[in-house]
Amino acid sequence: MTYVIKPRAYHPNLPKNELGLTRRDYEGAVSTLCAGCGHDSISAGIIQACFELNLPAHRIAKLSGIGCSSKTPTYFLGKSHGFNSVHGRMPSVLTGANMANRDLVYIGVSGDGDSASIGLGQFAHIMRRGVNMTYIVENNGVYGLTKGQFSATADTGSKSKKGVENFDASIDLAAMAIQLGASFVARSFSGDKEQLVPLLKAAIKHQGAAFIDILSPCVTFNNHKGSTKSYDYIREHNATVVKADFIPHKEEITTRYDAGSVQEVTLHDGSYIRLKKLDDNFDTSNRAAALQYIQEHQEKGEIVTGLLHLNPESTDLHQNLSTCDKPLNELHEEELCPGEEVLALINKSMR
Amino acid sequence: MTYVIKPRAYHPNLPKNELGLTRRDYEGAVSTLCAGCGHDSISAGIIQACFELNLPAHRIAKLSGIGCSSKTPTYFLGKSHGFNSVHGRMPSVLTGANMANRDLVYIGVSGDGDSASIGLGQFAHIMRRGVNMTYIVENNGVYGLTKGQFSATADTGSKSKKGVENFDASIDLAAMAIQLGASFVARSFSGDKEQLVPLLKAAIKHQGAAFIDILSPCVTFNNHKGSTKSYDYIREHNATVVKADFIPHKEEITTRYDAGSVQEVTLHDGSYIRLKKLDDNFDTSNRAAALQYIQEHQEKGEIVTGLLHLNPESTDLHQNLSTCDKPLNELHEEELCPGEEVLALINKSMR
Amino acid sequence: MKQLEAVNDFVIKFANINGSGSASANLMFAKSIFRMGVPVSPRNIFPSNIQGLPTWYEVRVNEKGYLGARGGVDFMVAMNSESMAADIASIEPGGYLLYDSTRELPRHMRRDDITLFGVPLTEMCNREYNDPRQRQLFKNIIYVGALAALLDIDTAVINDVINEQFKGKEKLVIPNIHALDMGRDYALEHFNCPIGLTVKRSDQVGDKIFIDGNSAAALGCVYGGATFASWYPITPSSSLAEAFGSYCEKYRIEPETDKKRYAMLQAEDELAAIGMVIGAGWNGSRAFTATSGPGISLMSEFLGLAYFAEIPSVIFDVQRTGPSTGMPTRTQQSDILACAYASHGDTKHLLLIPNDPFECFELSAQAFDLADHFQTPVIVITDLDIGMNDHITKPFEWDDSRRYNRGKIMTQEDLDAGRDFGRYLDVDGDGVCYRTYPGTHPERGSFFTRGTSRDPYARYTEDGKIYAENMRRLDLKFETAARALPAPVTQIAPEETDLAVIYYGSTSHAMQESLDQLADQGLTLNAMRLRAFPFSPDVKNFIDQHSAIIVVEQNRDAQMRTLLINELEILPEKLMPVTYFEGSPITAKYITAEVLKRLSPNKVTPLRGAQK
Amino acid sequence: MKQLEAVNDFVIKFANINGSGSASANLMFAKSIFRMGVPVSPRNIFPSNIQGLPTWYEVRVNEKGYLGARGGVDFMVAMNSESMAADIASIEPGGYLLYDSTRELPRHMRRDDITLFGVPLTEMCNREYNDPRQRQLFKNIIYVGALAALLDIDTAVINDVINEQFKGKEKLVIPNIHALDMGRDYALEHFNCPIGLTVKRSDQVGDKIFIDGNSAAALGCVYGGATFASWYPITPSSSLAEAFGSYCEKYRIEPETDKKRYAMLQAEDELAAIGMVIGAGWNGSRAFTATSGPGISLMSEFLGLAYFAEIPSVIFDVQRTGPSTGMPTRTQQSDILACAYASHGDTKHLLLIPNDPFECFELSAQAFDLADHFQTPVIVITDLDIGMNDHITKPFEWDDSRRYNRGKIMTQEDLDAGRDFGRYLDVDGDGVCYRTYPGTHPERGSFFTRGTSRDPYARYTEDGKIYAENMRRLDLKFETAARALPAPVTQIAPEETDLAVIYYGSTSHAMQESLDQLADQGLTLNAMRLRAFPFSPDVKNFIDQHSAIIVVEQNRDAQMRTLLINELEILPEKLMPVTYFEGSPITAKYITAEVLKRLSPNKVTPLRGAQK
Ligand SMILES: Cc1ncc(C[n+]2csc(CCOP(=O)(O)OP(=O)(O)O)c2C)c(N)n1
Ligand SMILES: Cc1ncc(C[n+]2csc(CCOP(=O)(O)OP(=O)(O)O)c2C)c(N)n1
Ligand code: SF4
Ligand code: SF4
Ligand SMILES: [Mg+2]
Ligand SMILES: [Mg+2]
Repeated sequence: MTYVIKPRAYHPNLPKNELGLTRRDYEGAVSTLCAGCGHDSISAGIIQACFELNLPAHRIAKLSGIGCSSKTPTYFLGKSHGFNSVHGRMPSVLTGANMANRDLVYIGVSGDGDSASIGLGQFAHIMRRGVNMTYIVENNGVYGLTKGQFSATADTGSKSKKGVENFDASIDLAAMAIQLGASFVARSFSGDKEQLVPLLKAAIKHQGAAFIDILSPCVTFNNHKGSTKSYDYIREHNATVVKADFIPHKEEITTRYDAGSVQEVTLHDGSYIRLKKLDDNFDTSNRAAALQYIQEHQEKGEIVTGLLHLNPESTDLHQNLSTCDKPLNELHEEELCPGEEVLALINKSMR
Repeated sequence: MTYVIKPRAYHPNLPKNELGLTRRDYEGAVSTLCAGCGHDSISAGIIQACFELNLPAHRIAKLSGIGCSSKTPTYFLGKSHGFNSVHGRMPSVLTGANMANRDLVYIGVSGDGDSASIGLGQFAHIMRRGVNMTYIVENNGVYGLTKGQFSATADTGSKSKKGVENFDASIDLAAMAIQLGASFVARSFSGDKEQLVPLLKAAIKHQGAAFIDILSPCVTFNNHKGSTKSYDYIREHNATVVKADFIPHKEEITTRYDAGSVQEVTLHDGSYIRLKKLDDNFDTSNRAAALQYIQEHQEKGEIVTGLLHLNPESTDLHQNLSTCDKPLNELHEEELCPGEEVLALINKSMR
Repeated sequence: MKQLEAVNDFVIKFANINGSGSASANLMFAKSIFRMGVPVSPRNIFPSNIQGLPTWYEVRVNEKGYLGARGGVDFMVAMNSESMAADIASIEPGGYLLYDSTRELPRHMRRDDITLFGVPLTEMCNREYNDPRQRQLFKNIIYVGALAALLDIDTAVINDVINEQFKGKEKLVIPNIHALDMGRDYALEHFNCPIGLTVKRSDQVGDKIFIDGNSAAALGCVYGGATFASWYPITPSSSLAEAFGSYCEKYRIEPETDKKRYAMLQAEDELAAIGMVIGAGWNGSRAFTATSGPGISLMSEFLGLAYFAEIPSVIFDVQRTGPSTGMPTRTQQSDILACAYASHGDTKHLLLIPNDPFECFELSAQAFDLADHFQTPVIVITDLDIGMNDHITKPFEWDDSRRYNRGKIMTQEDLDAGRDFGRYLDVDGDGVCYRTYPGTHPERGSFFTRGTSRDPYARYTEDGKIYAENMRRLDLKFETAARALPAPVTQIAPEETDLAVIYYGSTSHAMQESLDQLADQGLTLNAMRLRAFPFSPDVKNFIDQHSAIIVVEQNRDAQMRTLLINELEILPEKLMPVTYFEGSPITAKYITAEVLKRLSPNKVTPLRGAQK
Repeated sequence: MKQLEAVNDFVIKFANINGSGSASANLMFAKSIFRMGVPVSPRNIFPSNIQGLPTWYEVRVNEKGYLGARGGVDFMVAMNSESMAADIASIEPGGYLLYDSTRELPRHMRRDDITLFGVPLTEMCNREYNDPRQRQLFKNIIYVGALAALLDIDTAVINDVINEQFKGKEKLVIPNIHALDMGRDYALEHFNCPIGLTVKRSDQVGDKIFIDGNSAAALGCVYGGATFASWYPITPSSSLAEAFGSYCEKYRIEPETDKKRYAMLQAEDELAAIGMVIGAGWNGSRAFTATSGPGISLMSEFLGLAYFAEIPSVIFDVQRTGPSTGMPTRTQQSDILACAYASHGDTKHLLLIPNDPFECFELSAQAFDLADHFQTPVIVITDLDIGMNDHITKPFEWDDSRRYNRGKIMTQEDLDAGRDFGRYLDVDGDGVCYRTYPGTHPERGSFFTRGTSRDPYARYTEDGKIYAENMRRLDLKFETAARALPAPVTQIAPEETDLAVIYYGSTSHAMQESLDQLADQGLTLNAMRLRAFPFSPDVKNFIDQHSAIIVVEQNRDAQMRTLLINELEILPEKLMPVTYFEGSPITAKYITAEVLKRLSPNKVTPLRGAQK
């Protein structure tokens, strides 16, 4: 909104990252979401993750669809280019953007309406193509921006504010992403920064399609009895199986974490994440088992959070297509145009 | 095609069903598909199933999208109303049709391009809504009608006729349907009539969303080395787990099948199907296990066929919405229009 | 300073923050004036967000019944500190301001050409209430109370409105009335009440009702016999679908079973929504969907199918400001071309264009008859201004002897009687063919519906001559339809003139006012309000009878003018566009000024060089 | 019976079954005539299925270089028993028939006004070959051999063509030449060769090339610097995307690494295809998608976004017969309006309209410059006739000194130099603003792209005045574009006339021929071929300079005429439509007849009551 002017107070002692930037340098415009909206916590998580990863903000592209959730890219990373596209179609726009310049970091933000209803097809296809990106769904089970209708992730049996009951089967986007071949799939909760930030960091560093389904209660339309996406319900039923912490290659902070049931997974850029498994049988590399696990817990009314699946051998779309290393948008005439002589030969071959 | 005139030879001794109709009465126009196309075998299966189920053809509505597969409704059930809609959108058209008249039987025919690419969103949502129908995908891994491009069900690593390799993850529509809450999910092979016809019958009788993924090789564009949807590949890798036979309530033909590892599941109309499990641990009512089973076999390069999931407690969309028993399209003015007097009251309340 | 003075003729605007509970208090205010028999037209100006941003409620009070937006503000209730400076700046000289004086008005906002009423709302609430929710909510009621005193609104009427509003929650009545009294008492005590602007009981409302266009359209769907609705939420159309659901829950329950005589689905997107409508329409159910611009774009492919395969279907396009997501909570009339010619290939669609809730009801009900009769999509075009704002409108009418026109249906009896059935056979020469409902007859009457070409018996064909014949028949069907659609409304001026104006939809109220203003300035114009496309022959006649015509519309590209020129083969120069497209409703003032730029008041010559 | 006689001027048609391998034999035939220096224009008429249905290949041989469809058949090669009766009935009196005489010609098909050549093809093949595949395939080559003898085609030329066709599979050459000889020998032995229709070496082809429009457009994309393509298969556009892939595999490989200097994705549907193009365009890559009518409908929402958010993007619409799925393997020019005004709200798009493969190449390459310069979608409109048929066309041209116009880009240097950057700031007064590529500068130059309204600095706003200002700038940008797009091609008749014709795209060849025919009948017309929208000022001038103008197009609703009237404010009566929409390419004969119905050859008055 043109009315909101961002206060930019000066704090000389703010901590700086390797680029000499403070956390504030990763912020965006002041949010216009409802006070207390889960989405704002996720924006804070993204800011924190990018700050900690020492990413130059202008080398990040942030894309979204339409919805309260999709508005959030305005509220983080003010120095990044952003694209608030049309409802449900962020995945295709992000795919094209990624093809044009493989050197930027891509963060896609979407809502459950945006991704599980109108955008389900694009959601599925970007996962199976293995586009190198972090795809975040800020999942509140409702259409926030259009005032609280059910979305397709609303649980069967939940009741809307108006008391309408939902009979349709609920879509589990994380399970779907696993099935569709995404190579990094996690779920978290907007209020659980300790779990969220490391997952975000790991997802951003992951080379391939990384998906995080973040439960993000809508304070205005869904924090009521009967809703299974409300803060209260989630706090009660949250079955955290895996705690994840991302450790950048340069400064391994293993000491901060207990030894014991710890699993290290090396990522493509040489960095790796350490998984603390709460469930002894859980193996993030096994898609079939992960699916079963999610499904079984879901049937028990439990929401599995944590890193659900990681394919350590993932490739990304550029690798599959074997595009050149130089970003396509930087290629020049000489590299692109076959020229007069070749054209003469082509003409000849057409006679 | 206007050129094809259907030969209607007269066979006085053709067997008749309970309605006094012969199999021919369930046929449609002569097919214009390629000689040997798997889709034609599926049409034959549908004809056989409807004949055996003694269904009055004019009480069946057959709907489809666009593609070779979607053309087939012209080639079966000539006395049924048919609707060849637009590409990928049969599910919504069928949903609307079903809402308008709950008394007809709905058969939706689609292709893998139609359902797994452009139509994936509609496919998913019709499943989760539990529309009472039989949804058939004639799955050949290619776009037949547009001359052989890969579809989204083409297996990763397969090569097209032009030698292009497919890197994208393959979509397993049956697994997806299970995850999305379809209450009857099966897979079969167009060349395996013995398995197909009983599955079709069971699906048609099922009250709720029934889905059958039928592998149906495209003889023209996909029966070549490198394709994992070709006849040869499928014959080799086919791991039939469940044999299904549908037994109508009135004349149970259990004698034709061996006793032993048999599982009976009662359907909503009182009829039931008998499952012969080849895999001892397989339980069609367990979604999580079915998903894992499919996934594990897929990782072994095996295709699981048979009845994969059946929810014996399924409801259908009309039940969920609690629409009246009389089809909506038969309601009259008196039942629909609140009338003058009520309007006067409404006007009053607006003052 | 000269204070503004007027009885039943002013504009008051409430500047609030959305989500702060002001909406119902403001509505209470407007409704009370309506109840006093004074025409009132409130308009909600809200942001595309849910909570915490500026939102305005503008109420025009006008004895003469001019219900269009007027522009300007005579009295501002400034409850939002963020927008306060701009809000205060927008008050007409001599106007009034009511603000929360708990905090002093910043010096730079002060104006000495307006009258200030500081009411310490926060302070009063903090003193009176402990619950923060109550502190917030009653603030709004208190300022309504203060306004009642300032503007001389009958307290009994407000009390009645409160009583109705809390029907079923009676224990809320007393505290609300208490808050109201607090406000009124404060004002009576501290200010000179009433002020120059006052409301006086009148008889200008008569038996009119007060309702928004979306609810009216939804009710029209119920009366019109719609049994199926599918929709995808989108501002400003969502409330139409939601209202249909609410009305159906009341009026469409089978008494014996409590089951529903309708089905309603929230689709996964607009493509699915229209697909469902087409499926239901094909299967003999009256079905509709409601959407706005982006939905129309997404529905284009399906609209082409419905046109070509001839499936009855009703679509509501409650327009908002385009293109793309545009200004989703602002109004416009800019989907005219997108709707009229939606889809690739040679396509056209029937459009109905109501101008107020009364017509929303009428034309919605009629849309289903027309869709069934002409077996084609009917798009009912309204906009945010009509759809989401409450309007004073004629009471709805219905005649119980009215029968639904289900169009040309071939029944089982017809087929048994041996009638020749060709789905696309033009037996009557009007371009309209017979159809059967699926499942009609065991042997005859089934046909295959498709978006590909076929012969009159619905058999697939690639024969170009047969294809072309069918396309010509579709054209003929549209000619037939042009004569059957709701006729335009013509208004002939008492003095003779060969100048005229053409307009439609939500421009109507402003236009009526402007016609009076122009007449006052000596410019007499005949007027025609369009209500449907394709155009009735009356439209062409009307244009032919005038030497110059102004076409007023709320879009940039003069889209209706394009349709008129193209479909009626009009000399473009003859139709002079007046367009407004800032997203707020067009005003009489604007129209009058623009018309005067194009036509000189001496009624002789259109001015040349009038810019588009 | 008088047998038809002509040198280098006849139409021969091959009636085959699709999937039977006739296509390459027929192409061989056409190419041989081309190689003899005689203009030839083959057209494939195929069903919307894959195998087993009738398909035709019509070859017009014409010394004068008339390449449009002529209509009628002088020589029929009837290889399909299913369509045989109709095929034979369609031969002109005095014409010729070649058929497979293994089975006797049914009595009812015989005509005594044509000459029959029975060649026992099946019998010959069964005798010669054992493999059923060979039996099928060589039948086609044998009839080509027979035709060579009958029409006096140079056998050496055909042999050359065969040699080239089987380059890399040399062992196939000998058997093919053998089959060819078998056919020729049979004809020489049994018939009086050559017949009245013959091919004679000529110099009318010059350095022209023989290529289909889709390949040409694909090559244009390669030369134009497209680095990203996404598409969804749809007839008749698929081969454009596929050809781009093939050319890139040859010309876009990084020599050092063998990696690709392009990316191409088969999208999951058209919405995704255009979404990807917009994403890539936003990120500074030249990107395109290719589709046909249904795809355009599905892309409408995104096209509105690209218009409003100003994202360069190139879309090919290879038109087919609409509406809906229509006749998917037939041609038409019926997406003009759908493309020009795609999307809800006030939107417009730049259109480029090539008329043959040469222009497909030229305008495709140029489309990327225009899209970058005007930061908006550019839709290149062709059709099935241009796209999927081989045409004789001027050789492609390129000048190595040509630079890509990437439009107004704000670079890191510019930003460092402190240049003020507002993404939607009109610094040059031409409506075209500066953009940055994402990632340009650590501190400055980033902006937020959206489909909602914003101010010149790309900040979200709901201020109606700012919104309207931006909409007016977009209009100005289109005015600027009108002067920069490819100019129309004007053809002034040697004799003075104030009558004219306007046409575009694939109508061109038939139009040229018709102009000659009309001139022969004493009707002189000036002519203008449109190549772009918005229209150049030349178009308005041209129309103003004539008293009556015929607009010829291949759709029902005279869509281009609508655009002309609407955008240039033309008196509708002045533009008389001639429309043809049967799905086959328009012919000179049809145009000439229709023009003569509207204009009398004495060049004075347009006839009234000319029907639309
Ligand atoms: C094509 C289209 N249809 C509908 C809308 C209206 N719309 C805006 S946001 C939204 C739903 C958003 O829900 P979700 O993605 O869950 O986001 P949330 O607001 O809950 O964060 C809808 C339906 C639109 N903008 N575009
Ligand atoms: C909107 C739209 N896009 C593209 C097409 C072109 N098209 C026709 S059929 C088809 C693919 C069909 O593939 P599938 O569903 O697998 O059917 P199959 O032919 O393989 O049986 C496509 C892309 C179309 N008709 N409509
Ligand atoms: S409506 Fe819900 S999702 Fe939207 S901003 Fe408010 S709390 Fe967040
Ligand atoms: S192309 Fe393939 S799918 Fe289509 S009809 Fe032929 S064999 Fe069947
Ligand atoms: Mg949501
Ligand atoms: Mg297929």
